[in-house]
Amino acid sequence: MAKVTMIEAINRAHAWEMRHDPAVVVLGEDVGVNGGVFRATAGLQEQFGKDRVQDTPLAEGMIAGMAVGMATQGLRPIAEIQFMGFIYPALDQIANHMARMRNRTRGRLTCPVVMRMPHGGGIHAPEHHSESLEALLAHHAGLRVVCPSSPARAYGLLLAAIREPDPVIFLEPARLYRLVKQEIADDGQALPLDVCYRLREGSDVTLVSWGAMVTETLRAAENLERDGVSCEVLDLATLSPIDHETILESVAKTGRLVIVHEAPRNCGIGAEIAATVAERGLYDLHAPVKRVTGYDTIIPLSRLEHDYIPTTARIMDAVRETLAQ
Amino acid sequence: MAKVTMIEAINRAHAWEMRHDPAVVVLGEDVGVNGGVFRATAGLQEQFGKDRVQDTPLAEGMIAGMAVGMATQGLRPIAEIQFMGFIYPALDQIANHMARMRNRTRGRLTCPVVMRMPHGGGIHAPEHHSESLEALLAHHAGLRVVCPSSPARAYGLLLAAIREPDPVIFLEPARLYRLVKQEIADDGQALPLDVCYRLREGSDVTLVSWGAMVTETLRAAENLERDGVSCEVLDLATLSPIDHETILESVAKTGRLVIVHEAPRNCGIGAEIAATVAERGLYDLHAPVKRVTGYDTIIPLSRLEHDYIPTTARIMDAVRETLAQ
Amino acid sequence: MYNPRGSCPGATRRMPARHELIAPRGIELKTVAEFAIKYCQFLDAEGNLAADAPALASDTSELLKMYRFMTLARAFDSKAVNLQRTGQLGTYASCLGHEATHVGVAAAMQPDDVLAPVYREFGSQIWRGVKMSSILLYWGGDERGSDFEAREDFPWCVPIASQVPHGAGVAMAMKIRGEKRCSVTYIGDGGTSEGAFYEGINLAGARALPAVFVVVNNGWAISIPIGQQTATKTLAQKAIAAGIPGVQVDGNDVIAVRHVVGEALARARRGDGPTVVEALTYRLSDHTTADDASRYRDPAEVKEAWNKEPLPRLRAHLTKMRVWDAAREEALKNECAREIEAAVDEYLSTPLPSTDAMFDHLFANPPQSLLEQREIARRYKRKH
Amino acid sequence: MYNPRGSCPGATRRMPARHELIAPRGIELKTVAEFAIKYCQFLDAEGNLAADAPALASDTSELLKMYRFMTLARAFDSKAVNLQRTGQLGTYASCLGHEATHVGVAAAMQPDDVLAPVYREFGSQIWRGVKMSSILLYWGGDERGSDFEAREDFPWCVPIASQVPHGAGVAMAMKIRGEKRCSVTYIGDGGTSEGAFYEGINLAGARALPAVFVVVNNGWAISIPIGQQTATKTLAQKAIAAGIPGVQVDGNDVIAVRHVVGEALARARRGDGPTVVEALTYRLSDHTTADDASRYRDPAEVKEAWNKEPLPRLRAHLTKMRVWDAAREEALKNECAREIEAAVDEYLSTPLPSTDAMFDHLFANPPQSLLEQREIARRYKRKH
Ligand SMILES: Cc1ncc(C[n+]2csc(CCOP(=O)(O)OP(=O)(O)O)c2C)c(N)n1
Ligand SMILES: Cc1ncc(C[n+]2csc(CCOP(=O)(O)OP(=O)(O)O)c2C)c(N)n1
Ligand SMILES: [Mg+2]
Ligand SMILES: [Mg+2]
Repeated sequence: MAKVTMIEAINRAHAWEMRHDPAVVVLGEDVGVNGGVFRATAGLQEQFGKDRVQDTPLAEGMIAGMAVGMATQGLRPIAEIQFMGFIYPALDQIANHMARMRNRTRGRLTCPVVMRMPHGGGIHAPEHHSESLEALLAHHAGLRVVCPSSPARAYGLLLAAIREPDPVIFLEPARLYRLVKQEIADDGQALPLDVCYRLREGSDVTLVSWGAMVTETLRAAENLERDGVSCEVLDLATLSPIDHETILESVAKTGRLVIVHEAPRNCGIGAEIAATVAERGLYDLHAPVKRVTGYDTIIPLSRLEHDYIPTTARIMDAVRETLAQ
Repeated sequence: MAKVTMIEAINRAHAWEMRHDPAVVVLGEDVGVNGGVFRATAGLQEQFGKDRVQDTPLAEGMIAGMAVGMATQGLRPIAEIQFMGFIYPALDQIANHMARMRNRTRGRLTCPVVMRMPHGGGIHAPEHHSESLEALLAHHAGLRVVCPSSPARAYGLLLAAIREPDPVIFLEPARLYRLVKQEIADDGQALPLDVCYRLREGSDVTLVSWGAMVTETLRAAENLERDGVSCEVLDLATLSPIDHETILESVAKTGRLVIVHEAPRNCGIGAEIAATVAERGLYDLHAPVKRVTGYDTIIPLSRLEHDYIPTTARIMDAVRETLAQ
Repeated sequence: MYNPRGSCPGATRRMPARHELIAPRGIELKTVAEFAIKYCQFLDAEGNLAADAPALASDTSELLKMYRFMTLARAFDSKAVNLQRTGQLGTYASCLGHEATHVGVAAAMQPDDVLAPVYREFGSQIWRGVKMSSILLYWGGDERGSDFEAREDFPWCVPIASQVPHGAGVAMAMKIRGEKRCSVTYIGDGGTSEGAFYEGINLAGARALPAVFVVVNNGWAISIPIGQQTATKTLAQKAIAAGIPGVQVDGNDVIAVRHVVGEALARARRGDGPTVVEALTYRLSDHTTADDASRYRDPAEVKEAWNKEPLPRLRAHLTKMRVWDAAREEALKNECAREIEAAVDEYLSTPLPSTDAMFDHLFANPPQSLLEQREIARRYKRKH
Repeated sequence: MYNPRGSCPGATRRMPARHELIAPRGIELKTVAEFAIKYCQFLDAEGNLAADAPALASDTSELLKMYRFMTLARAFDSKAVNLQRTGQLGTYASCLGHEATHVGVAAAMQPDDVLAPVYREFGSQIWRGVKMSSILLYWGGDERGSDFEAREDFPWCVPIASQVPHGAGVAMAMKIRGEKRCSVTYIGDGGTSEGAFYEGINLAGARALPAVFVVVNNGWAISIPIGQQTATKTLAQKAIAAGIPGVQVDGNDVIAVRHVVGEALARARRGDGPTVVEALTYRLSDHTTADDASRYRDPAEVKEAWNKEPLPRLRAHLTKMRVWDAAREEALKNECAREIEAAVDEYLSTPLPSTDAMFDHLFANPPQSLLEQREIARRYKRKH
């Protein structure tokens, strides 16, 4: 047992699986000698060689397309996109091939690929280094979208993602990479995909969040507890397909729902959660659903980015408003 | 006054604006000599010359990026993507530049570009020719997404889109291109963006739809009227930003909401509409919201595509279910 | 040499005179790299064989096999167009005129190589074991057509150029495993304008992958003639941007195609890296059955192209070699017709897929919500 | 000739020997196209001037101006890195070592040409009137920095290679309007692997656009040496895939850069189309202040590169021409320091933008919902 940061947990999940499954290969820009710009793949090239840990030329579409080609040949590529804002050139390959190859060929060719990338802002990075684009991927049938919020979940969910026979987009909240340390056993134990994780039980209101925003959401829940408000906190974890059942169950209990995400509000994943509750849990609701999200504008450069990302105060106010109804 | 199909209306809107604004230029694959694979730009190159109506090399990313370059120089490019399924290579330019240039430069450089493309299925076309990807674009701040459902709205909304000082994604429902004819004056009169169009007044339930699905939605409303059900039908028209006010007003009146779209359900634009009602119109709802949408899978090739696209019967059942609550 | 660019004045007008530096007056610049693009043809349009043709040119059994598949592809194509015209097939992309390229490429490959086609390389696919009924099923709008017999080959690829990184990725897998296999990837002349083409060949070059990229230059990308697609004199020279060899071949000469692709494959198998082969041919048909090329293409150009089409020249050569005559031609035609008839029967008698089919192949582990949607789809299934 | 690839064994190992056809044994193939890449250098690393150097080499007033901007860029860069290290600037991409390329390119341009930079071409931007305080503002995390003084130039472009189609589009607008202006677009060696680069130069070639593309080959794309990026011997030869001229220039020789880019611009202005210029230089710094190049780069290579850096050779030349000496150097350094100090003051005293700023520039006609969100943002504004 060792206490590790999320970035170390990710690194160990890679190493564990590469030791046990020779089909796993790692590709991306600067993932080899440099070990990734965040050091997620540090040391892997030394351990597993240049064939299995490959620096690629600078072209995300090519990286994703190459991963498709390799996967159809039975390999299990883990491809890194350096920052989520640079996923756009890869979307054609992800949406039109990775997500579709099994369906297109009726199962003849498949794409067990993991596309990993840092997600979200708050790290004072330059433009295009702070994007939260999960909704774009979630809208595509044939993909799973996963986003851990702790080192242990990063470890367990990444292992599950690598072992999944279909493509998984694995979003790593950049501002959590080194925020906290947590014990992980590094025993190759995967965590289940397609389910929410209940981080806190509560009875007054359900808070659903994922990725880095789980930190602020939990903090809001703790603060509110002091005021006598009991919050149930769910980490969505798999952003697509969504585990609506757990959310609906929780809302049936609490009667109130606040969704927290960093991505822009319009057509974000929060909309899908709220819509499903409006369809299937309407009679359980004691108050209107609330979304606390990034604004429908471009996430600003560092001087203003903290005014963009939802704060604990905004979350707490939303909870109070929903309780006041 | 002439009766024209939607494709002719689109053609005339181009021609009218090109006659009156020398800054308007048309680009795309096969838009010149061939006049577009659906004939949307037929005759324009003859009228306006090869500089203003340009066939481009085959590269959507380049087309969008070139449009950005031209727009920053004061031109008003209208760029065609041959089918919406081929927009992926252009998303980097659309999301990272077109949608952002004004904001990035604090208004110094702007992108008054229209990206036109056929949208949706039902025309027995090959793979990737039937996509409904509006939600991907709607999620991007800085873009408008517009989708007409009749020749007259195609004419008026396209003119508005061309005149808008910011980028507009203009989605043309391919199966409506030649479905009906309608009188248009061809007088250069634009229709307002950012508002819903009420196609039918009603009191029992609000139906919101857009594009080709408006046909089935209206048909459902007509059929239901015979059963004594009064449906209000809203054509969303501008898919982003959404005119939530009109929808909320209508729901306040009817107490019931059914959203109909062809795109997959998960994280579709229907989710945003339902979510907003769950936030701001919850107390008006007499019954759960319903979404009648494409399924969360790949739209099938032609032998099954009609089992994918929502039918009038599915819409009618959804309305009846919502009324039964 | 047949140059489809001939008819397109734009091309020559726009090509910079000598691809050389804007020479600084009176200054001698050092040359740091030089390149040449070569052209290969053995069998000219009239069926005359070049004196230095390779042994293959007299391997009659192989030539007869290739002629057989070219004839079959031609007949299949004509039948498919017919099925479309009579409402029994969806939009279809004809391979008319491409038979030598398609068959020559496939004949040069090993069965366990992997082919990544575009959408009209039926001659290659039939050679490699794809049933004609599978091809019809796909173009008839049924995904089961892509669950075809060449198990590791890629399905048809509609998003132009996106198959190129696949070919590179497949070759990377082969290289990592130390196999002696290769990937062969097709792309059209229009497709060479997409960045994915270039990204894929650049990767292949940078990692010396066992891959061959066949650019089928048929002169047109729907309505865009090659001269408007690019200012290059050849498409083979695109290889220079990837640091790999590029060579032009007469795509209507099956001997040349097979020879050049064979050499490229041998080179790849030796570990010497990828090659771009540009096959010069002509799209004798409309782009697809949904297209009307008369809107944008000079009929004189098409007529001229018919004079150079691939079948007669090979027939002439075989006749000269005394292994072909009218009777054998007649017999082959009948044999092809029978095979095609059987394939069409199989296609037309394939029952519609169930609505479940659109849900059952999306995931190995489908989420519950998808199974629920499958139920809804069953309920609303249209009557056919 | 300085070749950053020298230190990268991968490059040579992987390059196919002669870029020629997998020669069919005993067969002579016709050559259909030939290309050569030339290299230009006038001022070598020791400051020796080539005998055939252009007139510019003795235009001391122009040389002094260029030297001044190169010195200013160098001093500005060092100050910016310092500001970052002391927490007063965000992540910053140093231009150390690129001064001759950046200044030479800008000096060759007309003021009303349009520049599309990547992110580290500060020497070009300062020459073209962008205030150093604007540059600092941007790298300090404030969008107002991109509302800079060169009104039609593009802002910094972070998504690699996506600026290349912009450069082509700008040139297309100029061409349509019959103007005598040109666009100049930068791209890095790593950037040449992205499809957008190739798509942009291919368009420019196909339409003979008045555009120049400057590939700054500084040997590295973060940790990836050029020899792993591509198998090509030069990056200039990527132009051959677009059918346009490509030329290599010593990017540390400002006379050569200015001359070659000047010739390319003259060619473009004459209507003869675009050019790719590869400038060979070296990234003497880390990739950005967030990077640690010692993890992946041999210090010996960096040391070697310092021997070829751009400033001393021009200083040596100016000294030989008797227009430069230690006193003038001292005076220039002081002058630069004062200018930079003023810029830093202006930057540091720029008040934070209001939260409204993130809403007020998104649309000319903002929707109501956005204005509502602006209200929320005002309410939750953090205290700074
Ligand atoms: C990314 C993409 N853009 C546009 C299209 C529409 N389209 C289909 S075929 C075609 C032309 C292809 O020309 P070429 O590559 O020369 O192949 P050919 O049809 O001549 O075999 C176009 C533009 C597409 N399928 N994919
Ligand atoms: C599309 C995209 N992918 C990845 C990145 C991350 N990234 C930033 S700079 C860089 C390397 C660029 O190298 P090069 O083009 O040689 O330019 P240089 O930094 O050497 O000037 C990378 C990979 C990016 N900015 N954009
Ligand atoms: Mg073609
Ligand atoms: Mg570089």
